[in-house]
Amino acid sequence: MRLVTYRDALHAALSQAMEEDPTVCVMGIGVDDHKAVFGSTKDLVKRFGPHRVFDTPIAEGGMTGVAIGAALGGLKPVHIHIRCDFLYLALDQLLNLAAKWRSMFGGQMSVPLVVRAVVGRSWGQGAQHSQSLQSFMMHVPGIKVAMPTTAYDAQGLLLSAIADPNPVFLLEHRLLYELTGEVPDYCRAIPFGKTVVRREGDDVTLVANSYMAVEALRAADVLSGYGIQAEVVDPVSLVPMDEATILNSVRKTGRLVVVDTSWVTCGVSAEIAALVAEKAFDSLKAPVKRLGMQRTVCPVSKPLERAFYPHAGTIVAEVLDLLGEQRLDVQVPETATSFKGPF
Amino acid sequence: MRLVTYRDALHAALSQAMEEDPTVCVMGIGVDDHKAVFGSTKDLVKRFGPHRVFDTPIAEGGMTGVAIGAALGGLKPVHIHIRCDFLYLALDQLLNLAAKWRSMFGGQMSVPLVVRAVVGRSWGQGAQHSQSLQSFMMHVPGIKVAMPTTAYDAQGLLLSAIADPNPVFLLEHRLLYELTGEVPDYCRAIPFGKTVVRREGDDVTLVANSYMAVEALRAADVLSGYGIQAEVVDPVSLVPMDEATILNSVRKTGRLVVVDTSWVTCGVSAEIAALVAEKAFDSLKAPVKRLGMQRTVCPVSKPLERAFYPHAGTIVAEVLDLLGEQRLDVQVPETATSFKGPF
Amino acid sequence: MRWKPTTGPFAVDGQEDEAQMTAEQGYALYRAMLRIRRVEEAIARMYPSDKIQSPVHLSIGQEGVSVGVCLALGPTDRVYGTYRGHGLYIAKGGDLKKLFAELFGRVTGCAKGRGGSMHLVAPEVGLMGCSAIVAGIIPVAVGDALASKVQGSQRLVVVVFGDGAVDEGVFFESVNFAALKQLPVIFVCENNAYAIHSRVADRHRQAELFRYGESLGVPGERCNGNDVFGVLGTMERAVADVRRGCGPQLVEFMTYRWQEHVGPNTDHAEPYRDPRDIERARRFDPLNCAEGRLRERLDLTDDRIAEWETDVQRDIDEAIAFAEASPFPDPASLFEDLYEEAPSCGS
Amino acid sequence: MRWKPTTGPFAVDGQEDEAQMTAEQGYALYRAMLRIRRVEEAIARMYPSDKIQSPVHLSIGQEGVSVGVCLALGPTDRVYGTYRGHGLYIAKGGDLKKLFAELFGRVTGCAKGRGGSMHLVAPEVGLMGCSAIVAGIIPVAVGDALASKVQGSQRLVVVVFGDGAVDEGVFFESVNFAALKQLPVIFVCENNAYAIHSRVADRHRQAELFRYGESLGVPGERCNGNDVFGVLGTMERAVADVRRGCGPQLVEFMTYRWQEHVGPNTDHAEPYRDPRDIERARRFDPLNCAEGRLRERLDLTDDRIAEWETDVQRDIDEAIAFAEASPFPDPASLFEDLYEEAPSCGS
Ligand SMILES: Cc1ncc(C[n+]2csc(CCOP(=O)(O)OP(=O)(O)O)c2C)c(N)n1
Ligand SMILES: Cc1ncc(C[n+]2csc(CCOP(=O)(O)OP(=O)(O)O)c2C)c(N)n1
Ligand SMILES: [Mg+2]
Ligand SMILES: [Mg+2]
Repeated sequence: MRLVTYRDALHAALSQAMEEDPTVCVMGIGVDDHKAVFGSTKDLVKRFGPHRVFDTPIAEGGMTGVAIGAALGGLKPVHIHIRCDFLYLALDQLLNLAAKWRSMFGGQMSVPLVVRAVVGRSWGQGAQHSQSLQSFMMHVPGIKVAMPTTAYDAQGLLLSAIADPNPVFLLEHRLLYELTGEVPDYCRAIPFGKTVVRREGDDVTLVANSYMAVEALRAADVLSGYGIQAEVVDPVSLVPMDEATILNSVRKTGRLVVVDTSWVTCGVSAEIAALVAEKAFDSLKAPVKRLGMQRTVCPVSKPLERAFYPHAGTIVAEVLDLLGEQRLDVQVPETATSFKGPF
Repeated sequence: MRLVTYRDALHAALSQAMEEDPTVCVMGIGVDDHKAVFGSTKDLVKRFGPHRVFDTPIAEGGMTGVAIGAALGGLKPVHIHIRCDFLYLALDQLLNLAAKWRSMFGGQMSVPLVVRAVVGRSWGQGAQHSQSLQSFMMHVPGIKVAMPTTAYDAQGLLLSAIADPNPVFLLEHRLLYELTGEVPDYCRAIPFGKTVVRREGDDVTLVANSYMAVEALRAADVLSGYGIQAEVVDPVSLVPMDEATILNSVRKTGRLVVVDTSWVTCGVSAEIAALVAEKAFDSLKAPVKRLGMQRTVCPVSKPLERAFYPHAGTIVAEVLDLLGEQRLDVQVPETATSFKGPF
Repeated sequence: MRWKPTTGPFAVDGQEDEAQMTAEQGYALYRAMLRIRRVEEAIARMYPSDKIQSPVHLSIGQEGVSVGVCLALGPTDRVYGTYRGHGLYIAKGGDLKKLFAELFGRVTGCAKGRGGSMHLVAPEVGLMGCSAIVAGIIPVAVGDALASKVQGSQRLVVVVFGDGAVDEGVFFESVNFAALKQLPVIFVCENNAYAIHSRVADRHRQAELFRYGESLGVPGERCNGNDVFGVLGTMERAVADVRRGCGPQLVEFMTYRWQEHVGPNTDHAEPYRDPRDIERARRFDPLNCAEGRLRERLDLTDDRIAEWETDVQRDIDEAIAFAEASPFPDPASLFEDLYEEAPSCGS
Repeated sequence: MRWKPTTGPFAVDGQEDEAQMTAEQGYALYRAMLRIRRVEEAIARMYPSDKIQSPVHLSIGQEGVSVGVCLALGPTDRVYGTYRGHGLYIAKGGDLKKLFAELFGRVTGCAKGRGGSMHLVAPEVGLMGCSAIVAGIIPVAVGDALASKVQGSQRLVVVVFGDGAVDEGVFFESVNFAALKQLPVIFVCENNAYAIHSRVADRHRQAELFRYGESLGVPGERCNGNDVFGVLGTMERAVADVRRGCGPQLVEFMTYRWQEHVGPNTDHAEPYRDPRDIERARRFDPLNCAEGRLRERLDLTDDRIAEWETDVQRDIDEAIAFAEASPFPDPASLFEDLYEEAPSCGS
């Protein structure tokens, strides 16, 4: 095992896939420049040439269509977007074509396409550079969806996505790029459809994905100081989803708080809350709770931005509230992060 | 009161709004042709002229932007789409601009835009002419969303939408256009944010919207034959949502089945199930249940299409299952409808 | 017999290069058009029976385009089309049995009954798919051409779309990318005068659609789409250019939609139509024009035509019988084919 | 003093029409550019202090475009822009205090601290909004122009966007609709050589962006964006044409981005830059060029410049002081301003 950053894990997976399979190509705005999508595509164009690693015009709709066609034509495109927000422009292609192609044409063809996009939380990214569209990709059947949290996930799921004959959407988080984690020396694909228990506990289940899993783990640390043992469950793979692991946890703890990177309404947190209310109802000892971005437009100004996003502090507060504990003294320090802008 | 079709109710609301307010204009593909969007814009171009009622090029993204700009410039555009599926192309404009404009710019300007779209269920509309995007509009804050079910709703909410200074999305259903209902002689706006109890009952709450409310009422009829009284609750206005009426019903019945026109995952049915599990948990006597389109691509072939959509029969089955009643003999006839294609 | 491409609307000028086309080839063009016409007529006739429970967009009057385009292509070349896809499907060589089975929603259909009329497909003959979102499939075709170029393949891609598709931004994005990468793709705009009920002039100030790629570096040409020989000639030249590596091309074929936009009927009296256009279209029916030409230049006889009619009718009858005898998909198969099974991986 | 518009890149040719511009007007152009330059420099200097906690896209080197464009407009004319909006905001007359307050995230900012650097707005002077989705705002500007035409207003709309925006399909959709309806809108493409690190030639085979409206019926023109007098002249003519009802126009101004795409620094050594371009840009710094011209033709003295510098510096200092003294928004206000209250209706 090696200790690497999330960014390097993505990079290693891409490099390895490109070495092993000459049909893999990487496309998207800036994939071949010196910034290399936060470093995740660094030097790939030097190693594999501009036919396999290329910049695109700024045309998310058209270029997604091109990626779909390239996939039908025999390539395995990995199409990268430095902000998830730009994908609204690609939804017609992704959801009317990529997601439907195989079924609509009776199962004769598949679209082996990988779309990577990055969520841009904080540093004043504001209204249009901070969104997180996993629920859209989940709502419409036909695309596999994952949000890798650790370097291990990032590497394994990117490899798995590339090997998959179906369209796959991987949603990464900017605040995870600097974090390190262990990965195997030789990158190995990890299968879709696994929910990961990040920490065990008996008192409450925190289902939290992507960067929210990091905050949930911090919250769990704080809570354990108060004698509350939170189990942190990360549905890394959202489609297909490993429901059993989530349900088993709730069956054990009887309590659920879901924390997602996006808004709550019709989001992942609604889905998981509904799932539990459907399938683990009898184990529930308390109402389910949902946390996500607040129901408004993402503001730039720091105090508003801080109030807008969920974090360890709001998770702790929610859990305490759920357990009926009145602890107004709880102080959860803000996440120490070396992260700064400008982008 | 008068008895009119849904189509005529829409038409009356549009005519009246255009007469009363010279800034109201109607735009969209085919609004001025002889088919007139299933008749709902009939003769408006003759009465109000081509400056106020105009066809557009087939460019949902750009034309939505034009509608937003026209709204900023002092008009009140009603932009119509004969199929909701085409709106994937407009989501960037609707969700990155219209929804955010007011808040992102500190509340100085509003975007008084109305978007009407139609869901195209059945008669082999297939993968790309059958979708229902309410959950997308709900997920992202900033747009009001309603799905009028009756002629009364259609007329009142369309008037209300036009009078609203904010962007409003009205999602209509093709199978409702022929249905008749009572409307006031002089059209009156009805406020957003009301959930309607369509039928009272004590045993189970069916939350069902749009055409699904019609099927839920049919299901309730059948169920009452077995001594089961279902309360049918229609969240006509999805944003803002009148949660109290839904919660009160569940507090009374203790049981919930949600039926939505779209897919279940991260959809309206997830949202309402989650809401109830959060806020009426203590009243729940049984797991919540969700029904919607099946988790696959909408097929054309009749037997598959029939299995794909929820209808009175599946609702009845779900309720019986929830109540633990084994009644394999229940036969729910298919909805008799004069509706036929080709479109 | 190979006529030069013609440019005037409905004008025909094809004295040259006759030697290059054998009688067989000339007949093949005619027979493919005849096949499309008779199939479409059969569909229109049977539609009221509700055997076809999905929208149909017929291509009567537009046969020259599909046939001229497809017969200029080789077997490994690929085509992408729209919901108005019956003509393209037949011209590219799609199986008639599978077509009717698809229309009837049977499991033996070309898309197992899942796609219906709007989503025809026949990858075995290079028809990769038809989509019902206007213009959406254009960049997909470009992507396939990108793959062809990256792979060093000879495969060429044609995407056929209507005059409405050039309204959509993705058309320009596609043309620009194809130009940038000099991809082996031909953009075929089938201008049938209307997008639903909207004329080109209702949607564009500048109605020469073939020029829409010019400023992006893609040359364009406008031709009479009702002259199948002219369509073939134009396409053969374009195909040769593209294969030589000259980069993408845009061709606009002028034709006319006879039937209503969707459905089995005509709607000639509706206000969106210009009676003169209908008159002109009648005069330049692609099937009649080709027949006249073939009678004039080759030894096309009534007997031969009658024989072909019989053949087509027999094929149609067989296809309908096949479709009717085929089972509907089992509702239990609803969830099949959403995903292809992924290779298993470690852990 | 009114020079004729120039077309050669970086060439200046402006002998004519001098009488039409007073010294005051010439000075006003220079002073507006100076103001932008000094504000941007101040922002770059203070950025490491983290007082500005949002991305900044500076317009140093591009001042000629914003200033020449905005000074050709009347007070009721409207402008829409991008995330690279500081220059446009200042040129259109936006308040400097509100600008810095916005950058510092204060409630006194032009968007109450909610928009930040990327979403400047000043409706009181006609800057309707700036958006961070490339090209997305172009059709919005067209819609505003539609409203103007429907209302019979004299209001004209200008939308300013980068060379990257013409990649997006919505640009073409917008141009087409503006042409169709002959709307009073001017499309201003500010070509600063790069979209992030991608040159125009990396994204287009045909790099004359001003021609992208041609086949849709919108005439285009390319001008030196570093000659503020030329920009003004070009815009005055375009504005006059549009007001006369000649329909929309597209103007491409050639300029150069000095700073990195986003952030306070320069990145001149990065491989995406051509050193010759930097060299050329240095020679044709819009501020220096204008200064030279004004010294040559009008009685611009060192003293006067020094006075203007002092004025600008004072305004900046005051604006920063104002911003620093202003409160942050109350977190309790998070949900404000999402919707405007609707008129109450019956039931
Ligand atoms: C994106 C999108 N918008 C609107 C529609 C509705 N629609 C279906 S066909 C059509 C007209 C297309 O006209 P054209 O491209 O000329 O093709 P034709 O039907 O004439 O063959 C429209 C607007 C659609 N299918 N897709
Ligand atoms: C739709 C969309 N895609 C991608 C981006 C990322 N992005 C931000 S700025 C930019 C380059 C735009 O270049 P240009 O239009 O030339 O403007 P400039 O920055 O040079 O002023 C890109 C691609 C975006 N903001 N929006
Ligand atoms: Mg057409
Ligand atoms: Mg640029």
